[in-house]
Amino acid sequence: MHSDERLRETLDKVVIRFAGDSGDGMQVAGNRFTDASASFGNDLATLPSFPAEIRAPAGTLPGVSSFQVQIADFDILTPGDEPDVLVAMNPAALKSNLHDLRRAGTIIVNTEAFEERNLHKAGYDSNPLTDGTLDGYNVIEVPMETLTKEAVKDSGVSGRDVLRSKNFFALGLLAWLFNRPLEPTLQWITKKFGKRPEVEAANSLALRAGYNFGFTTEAMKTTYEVKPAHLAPGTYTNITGNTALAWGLIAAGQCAKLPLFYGSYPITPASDILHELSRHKNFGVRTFQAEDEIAAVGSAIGAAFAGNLAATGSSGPGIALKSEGISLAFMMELPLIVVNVQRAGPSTGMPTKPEQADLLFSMYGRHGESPLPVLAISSPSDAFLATVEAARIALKYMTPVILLSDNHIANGSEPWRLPDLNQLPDISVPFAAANNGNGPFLPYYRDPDTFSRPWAIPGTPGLEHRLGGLEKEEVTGNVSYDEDNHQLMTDTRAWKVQNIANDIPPLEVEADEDAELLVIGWGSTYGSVRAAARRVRRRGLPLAVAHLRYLNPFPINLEQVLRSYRQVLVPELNTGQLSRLIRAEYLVATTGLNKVAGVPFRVSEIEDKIVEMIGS
Amino acid sequence: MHSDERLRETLDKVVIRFAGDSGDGMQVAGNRFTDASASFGNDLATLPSFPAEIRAPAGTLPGVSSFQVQIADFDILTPGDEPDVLVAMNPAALKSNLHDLRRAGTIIVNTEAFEERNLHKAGYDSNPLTDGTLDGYNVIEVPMETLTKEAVKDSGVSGRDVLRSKNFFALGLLAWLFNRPLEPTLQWITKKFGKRPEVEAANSLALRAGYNFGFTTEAMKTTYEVKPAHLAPGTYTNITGNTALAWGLIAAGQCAKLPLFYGSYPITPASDILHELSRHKNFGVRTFQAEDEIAAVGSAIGAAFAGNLAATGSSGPGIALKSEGISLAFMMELPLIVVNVQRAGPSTGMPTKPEQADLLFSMYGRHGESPLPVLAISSPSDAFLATVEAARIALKYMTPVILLSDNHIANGSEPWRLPDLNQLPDISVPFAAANNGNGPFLPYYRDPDTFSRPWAIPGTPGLEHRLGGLEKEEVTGNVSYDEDNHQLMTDTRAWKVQNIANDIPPLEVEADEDAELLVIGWGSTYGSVRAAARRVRRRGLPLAVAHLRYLNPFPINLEQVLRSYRQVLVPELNTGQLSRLIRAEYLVATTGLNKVAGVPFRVSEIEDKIVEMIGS
Amino acid sequence: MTLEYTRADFQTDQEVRWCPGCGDYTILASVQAFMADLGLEREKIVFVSGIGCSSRFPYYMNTYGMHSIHGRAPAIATGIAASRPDLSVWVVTGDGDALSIGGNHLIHSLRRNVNIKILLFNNQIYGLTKGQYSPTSEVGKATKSSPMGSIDYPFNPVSLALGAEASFVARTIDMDRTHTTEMLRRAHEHPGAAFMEIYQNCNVFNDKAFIELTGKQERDHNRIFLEHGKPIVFGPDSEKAVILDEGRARVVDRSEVAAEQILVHDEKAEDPSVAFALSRLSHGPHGPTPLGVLRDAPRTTYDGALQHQLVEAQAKRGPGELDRLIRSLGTWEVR
Amino acid sequence: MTLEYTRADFQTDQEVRWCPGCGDYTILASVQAFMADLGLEREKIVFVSGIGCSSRFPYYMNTYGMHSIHGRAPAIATGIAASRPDLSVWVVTGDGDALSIGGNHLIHSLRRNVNIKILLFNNQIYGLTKGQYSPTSEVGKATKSSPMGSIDYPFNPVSLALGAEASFVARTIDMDRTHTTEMLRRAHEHPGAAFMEIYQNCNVFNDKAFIELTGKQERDHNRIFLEHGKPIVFGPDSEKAVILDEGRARVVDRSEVAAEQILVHDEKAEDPSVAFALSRLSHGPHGPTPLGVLRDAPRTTYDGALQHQLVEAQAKRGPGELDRLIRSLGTWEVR
Ligand SMILES: Cc1ncc(C[n+]2csc(CCOP(=O)(O)OP(=O)(O)O)c2C)c(N)n1
Ligand SMILES: Cc1ncc(C[n+]2csc(CCOP(=O)(O)OP(=O)(O)O)c2C)c(N)n1
Ligand code: SF4
Ligand code: SF4
Ligand SMILES: [Mg+2]
Ligand SMILES: [Mg+2]
Repeated sequence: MHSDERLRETLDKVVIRFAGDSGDGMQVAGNRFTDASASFGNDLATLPSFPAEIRAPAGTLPGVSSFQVQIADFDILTPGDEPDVLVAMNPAALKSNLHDLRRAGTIIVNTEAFEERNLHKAGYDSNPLTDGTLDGYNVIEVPMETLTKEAVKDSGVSGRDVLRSKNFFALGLLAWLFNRPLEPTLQWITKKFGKRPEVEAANSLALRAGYNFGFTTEAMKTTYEVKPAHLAPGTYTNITGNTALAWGLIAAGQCAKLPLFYGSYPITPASDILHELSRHKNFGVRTFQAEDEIAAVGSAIGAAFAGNLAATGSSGPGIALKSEGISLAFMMELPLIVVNVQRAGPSTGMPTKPEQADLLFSMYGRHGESPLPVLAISSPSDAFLATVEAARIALKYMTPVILLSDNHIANGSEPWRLPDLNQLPDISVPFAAANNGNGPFLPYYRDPDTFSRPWAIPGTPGLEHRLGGLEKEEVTGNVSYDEDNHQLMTDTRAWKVQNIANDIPPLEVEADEDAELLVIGWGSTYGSVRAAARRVRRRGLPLAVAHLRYLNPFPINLEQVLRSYRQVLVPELNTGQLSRLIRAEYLVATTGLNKVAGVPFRVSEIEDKIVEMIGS
Repeated sequence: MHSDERLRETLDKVVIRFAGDSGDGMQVAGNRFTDASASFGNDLATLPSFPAEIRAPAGTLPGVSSFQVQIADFDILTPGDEPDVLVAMNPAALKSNLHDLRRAGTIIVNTEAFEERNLHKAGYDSNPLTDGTLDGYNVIEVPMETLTKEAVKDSGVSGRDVLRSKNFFALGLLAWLFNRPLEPTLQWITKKFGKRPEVEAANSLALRAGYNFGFTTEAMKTTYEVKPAHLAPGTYTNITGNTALAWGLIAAGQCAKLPLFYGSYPITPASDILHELSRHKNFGVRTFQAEDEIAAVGSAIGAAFAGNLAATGSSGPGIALKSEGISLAFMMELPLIVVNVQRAGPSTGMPTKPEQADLLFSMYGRHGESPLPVLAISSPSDAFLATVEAARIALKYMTPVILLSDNHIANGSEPWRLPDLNQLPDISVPFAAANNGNGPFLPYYRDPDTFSRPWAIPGTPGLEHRLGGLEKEEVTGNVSYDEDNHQLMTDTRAWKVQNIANDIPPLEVEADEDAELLVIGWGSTYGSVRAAARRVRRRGLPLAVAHLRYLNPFPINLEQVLRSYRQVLVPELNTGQLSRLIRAEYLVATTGLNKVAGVPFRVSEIEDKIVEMIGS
Repeated sequence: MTLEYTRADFQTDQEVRWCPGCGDYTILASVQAFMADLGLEREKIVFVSGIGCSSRFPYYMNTYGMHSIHGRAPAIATGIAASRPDLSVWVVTGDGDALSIGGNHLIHSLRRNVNIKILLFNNQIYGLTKGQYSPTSEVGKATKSSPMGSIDYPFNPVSLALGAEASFVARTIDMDRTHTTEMLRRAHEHPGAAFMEIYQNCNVFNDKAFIELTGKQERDHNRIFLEHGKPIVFGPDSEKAVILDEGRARVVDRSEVAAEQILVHDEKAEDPSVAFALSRLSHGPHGPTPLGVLRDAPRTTYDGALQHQLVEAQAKRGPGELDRLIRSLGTWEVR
Repeated sequence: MTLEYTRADFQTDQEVRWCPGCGDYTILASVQAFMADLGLEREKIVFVSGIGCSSRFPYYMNTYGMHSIHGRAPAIATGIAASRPDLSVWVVTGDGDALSIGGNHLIHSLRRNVNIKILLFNNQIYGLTKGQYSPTSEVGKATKSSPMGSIDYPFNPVSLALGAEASFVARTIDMDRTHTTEMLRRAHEHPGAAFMEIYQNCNVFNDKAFIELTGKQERDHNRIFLEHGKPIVFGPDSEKAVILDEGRARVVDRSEVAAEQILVHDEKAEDPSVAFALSRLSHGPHGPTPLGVLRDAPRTTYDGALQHQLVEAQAKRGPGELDRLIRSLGTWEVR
């Protein structure tokens, strides 16, 4: 298929948002569009947005589900601030998304959903299609339901089910508008619905009908094209953060030559890690759906003691419950990966929204002096290697490690250039095999370099020993209430973690020659910070940008980096937690750009702040 | 009775430590000595030290129990660094306490316990009484068992029980040595054992026999006298921190005109608060021994919702478990007092030892942005008013408040000048009684001054409303996922707590005119810091001293105070937690004096550090 | 005081947000109607829930309420009931909320016999988190977190409650509003902790889990309605009966046994053994399943005993006086 | 492989630190001797405990061990047993540790039937924290935290375990080393979760709590030793018997009933109803109390089922290949 003689405009990037009722299949439409664009060679980034935890009644505002994707012919960093195109399947979808649309953007509406009842449910007093609300936008009205019904009438699907294909109609229309190939989607439909031929037929027919509708109607004067991006050569897949993290755990198990154990209790937005891992039992992966988060971390501690690569994952409320267990693992110096997929808090908060407000909680969320390594993932695809790195540290230093993700990373997706698996590090550590003492085995006899204690697992003759949560005597690990010993052990545990700074890469700074401002971030703000930096540079303003993977310990060059700039800007989706850490550690003044609204930064917010600061 | 013509020396202060097996009644002896000294008019401070959580076999080092008391003719601040006198009831007691004794100090030993078996259990290869170990000390050998047996032979007590009175023998001897009256102790014995006349007789006889032994033997050349102290006039009682805290809760209930509810699960060293409160049901106090700490905080949240003054208390591991519940109370903005009697951590740590390592945990031990007021108690008697103040803040600002104590405060005792109860503040807040809206009641319609929301309790007609852990819409309290609302509520909750700074006294500084060094502490280091300051001043060195009751928010003048000195010293029983808060908040450089050994500072440690810093 | 209410008086202005067709709607309607009928002052009623689809319940009840945190509702309700004997305190919870993360609080509130009414909406799935198996899901259930089938043996909530010393245990089913209402009334009337399992259909993630009890074909064959003092018979033509066979409950054809052999239901029995035996008739539920009040054997309540101690303490020692308290350890004067 | 061990091989160099006279000493001796006798390789054995006097146990067992945190031992042991089917995993816990804070993990590990052996040292008190009432303390007990007497109705641990779907439930008493040893053996032999309540005397805070079962005068009158397949009789002259009376267990004079009326103990019964009825004979314990194996009805174990799924997954899909995994969502090439 090829386009007709209407205008074909080339864009470097476009942001499209599909929005509809939770039942309208918007996530599917978005994902299909994404995959088609990916295989076409665009760079892209996605941001799904689910209705809040509970199912809302059809047609209401809380029931709206949306999926945003940015595609580009260059390497992009975020799913975009403002959609250029909004697909609105009903009034509620229009209402809750219109304010994000860029000025004069395009709106494709399913007109037939704009009837009295739906308008009322969405809280519209009058019809926005006719009352002037959409003046200034490029509105494309499509009677999607009639057209879909018509299209699928021979498919074998009947009754209300007919309308289920309307997301494919919309997708077909978008495919035409953006000159995307239909084949990948058609193949996917066959693969997915092959066992139900009537559904397969209906969806394929609707897809083609949408495409043809674009082709034949006069509604659209122009079609658009986003050329393939010049991405680094390689094999790509489109991946979400949760999946990448789960795969990272599996990879880490292989790199460590250890069976993987994952103890978890379902919680939004971490559950998908459990789901994904439970599918891969052929890797020897054991998943344990515990009765609660306390049991989840407990089981992982048991598994670590027993010689597994042990991990546990949750989100804020669940991590709070794990605190006492993590403290035990810290005291027993067992390797354990604790994944926190942050969501907006406090308390139950807004479970489906992202936030970065658990950094200080990761640092200090345990009683007593219990410093832990803390790492943060910066984008969906980054989760894979970040997880392997967390495992490396946990094993090498015999310590729990906190690995921070968030809702934005967990559910967002981006193309991931598959790594060369042969290049993955060997992170295995030998179990203790021989007695290191003259009498009983000495479980706290430390390695002189890492200060790690030996990992002796049950089944090893002669190394029988007991661990526990009471303070340990150095070397022997016996219970000790000795003053000097407690001081020594406290210092040793702190030093062991601090020393990891010598085993991680220095912070990389992307700095312009005469930069006076450093922008430093962590976690999921990576994309928006980089994108903002790009825009600022395009304005000809110099700056330096850095992103922290390691929050504890900090890279050894961090202080020097911080002191090299007149101003330090720290954008965070919290009230300034990294700022506090930096200030306390180095007495360096920072400026915070803080947002706690349950949504990522817009690139422009960061851009504006940078420009303002440089100007000042 | 009066002393003979032997030397009678007057001392300004003396530190005595009773040490023996857990079965030897050393806590009783120490407490009786303390009470006798108190009613004699000395100032004093005590430090009991229990064997670690588990009972150890008799005669072993872990089985040693001790009680230290400092008495003085001036107002003292700590139980003293180094005992002047050590009573050692057995070899283990000698061994584990000797290193603390001041050079040339006095040792009163129960010689008969120094036989082979006991020496072995204590790990002595030879007898320290004869092998020169005690050279340089003033050793008074007393065959206490024979003498006690002899003394009580007509009491009616027989068999092994006879020896149970030997702590009273030792006490009698000490009474003679320090010219303490016997009467208070005799009265106490009658009161306590009146129902078992033979025990009463045995203990009284042993006490007198000890006194007479001193009087008649040649062992001691000198007796000592510590004159009454010039304390502020008033009525005094000797009180531990846990008791004062429990009474403070009862008082707060009365000041608030609310029934008190205390939900807790036993844990060392917080259990005694539960024990004490459970004895006062006639005050309408409800104690609930929950199945775990999660239920404990849960029950207290329920009680707060229902209109009680609600409190929950625990120590580190239990506070960790309460984290999720506290976060809920924070979100629902309910008044709740959370008592954390800190002990040495992490994990189970050293449950009977003090530490101050939960400050950052108090600040940041919850997921999401959830700032809470944090107050710290500075000495046993201070617990009473500090608790009332915590309740005032919780009620006025509708917020959970963290109240920090520690093992040292909880079990230590000191004379407490009883407050004028009429001067206690009225901390009552009216429940909401009338609907504040046109439609349903508006549970998040805030007071314009405090930003508190109204407290409408079940039973009030027309104010039916629902609270919960999901983000709330401002004013209505309905569930909201709105971006701007989340930002607003996050800011409002933070601001509400920050604003308490305007409702607390500014930090008081005890400053010499040309002081360049500020020593600033918090919590149980109060006494040792003040005592050190006194010594430094006696050396003619100028300094400034301040102590923080409010750790969050900080007093409004704190920054200005900090900036007024060239150097800031922060002594803490942790690795520098207050330092970090100060540095992060004000970018003021601090020097930490940090100790994590499960024991309080010695006054000399702080003194030395101050002198070193002033000299530098 | 009994008030005149209609169901609408117990509705709130919040839009009810469950999936269309969810059993929770039916239960909500039953509870609202029951409350209107009961006529207890609205302000004296408190609904406390945890987290889960079912736990949204309080938002839709125009009473006092709290949508708390996952699993902790019984603990929170205990604080309310123990300090406010004048209130009627209800817990709404799910099979995950009550039996998974909240298992400990559930069993402890039952043994303490705190005056709270626990409504467990058992849909044998985690609804809110989109369909993982729960502690009541059957072995072999394929879900997102158990693609090869669950290997967890499920609880029988009634057995568990009886093992935890519950003084009142009942079971009903969402669709049967009349029976649900009757059970609510019985729970309300019972002094102390009442545990009520409500089979609730989650049509999205676990549809038809209770089809054997709700299906037109099956239901009459499988619903065993227990009635105090009556022989336990059931079936479309009451042709089935339950007997005790060496201490175990067994379903038989009524024609096979003598009338005296049929077990006469005794919900008041102090010894919970027979109630327990009845609970073992079905696990899941599959086949004939007892519904109704399995046990209603009042004993001292926690809040009652606590109140009693407060009164006794005051009677013995007089109301607390702070001044005496702070002097109680002995004092001395400094002048 | 069976090894030659003596009790000393299972002792550690750590001084045993319980109060003189504590029942824990006796149990420790029984367990050490049993382990030596069993001859399982020491390194294949793991003892996991929580916090409490009883929970010091692992320090004194020369095996692998963990003295973990309060109440969580069953969860930790689950992680060990589920990932290492080659190990023999034992949990030592107290009535506070297992039934108060740890109640949830206990009931879940039982229903899942994880291959762990749970030894609950029930002294009806919190020993380590110096004597507060526990979830097994009797109503009215005066302790530090209940000066006017406890108002908490206690659990019957055996009933609770049965209500939680335990596949093996036994009860013994510290003083009776022979019986304890036999029960340990039975627990060991049972595939899956074994729950064993051991009445343990805390001579410091709750002395003589079990005097009815240990006192010279009383014990023979009150110990009902259950034996599979045998009629349940007891008493100094076996003059007492247990019968089922309308589904409830009841103690009768043997002379009063016909021999066939006496209940024949069936620990293998799939239906736990009769075991439950037996557990109701005594609460506390007071009067005649069943000791021995109340239930031993094996069913699929959690770890067995998990292992099975791993093997099956590998058989069906081959061992996992990372390279295939990361390509499994579809890929495209950029050149
Ligand atoms: C501490 C914590 N852990 C996990 C969750 C996630 N979560 C919310 S509800 C739920 C289970 C809900 O199942 P159920 O109680 O059966 O209620 P239903 O939705 O089926 O009515 C889970 C796991 C949470 N909110 N908090
Ligand atoms: C989280 C936590 N809460 C409370 C405690 C204090 N604590 C330690 S052991 C114990 C109860 C012990 O009772 P039990 O389990 O019966 O053991 P016993 O000492 O009687 O053998 C308590 C409350 C703790 N260590 N950790
Ligand atoms: S997911 Fe299931 S339980 Fe939850 S609202 Fe939907 S149908 Fe009801
Ligand atoms: S307190 Fe009781 S249970 Fe603990 S060691 Fe002493 S006697 Fe044993
Ligand atoms: Mg459910
Ligand atoms: Mg106990």
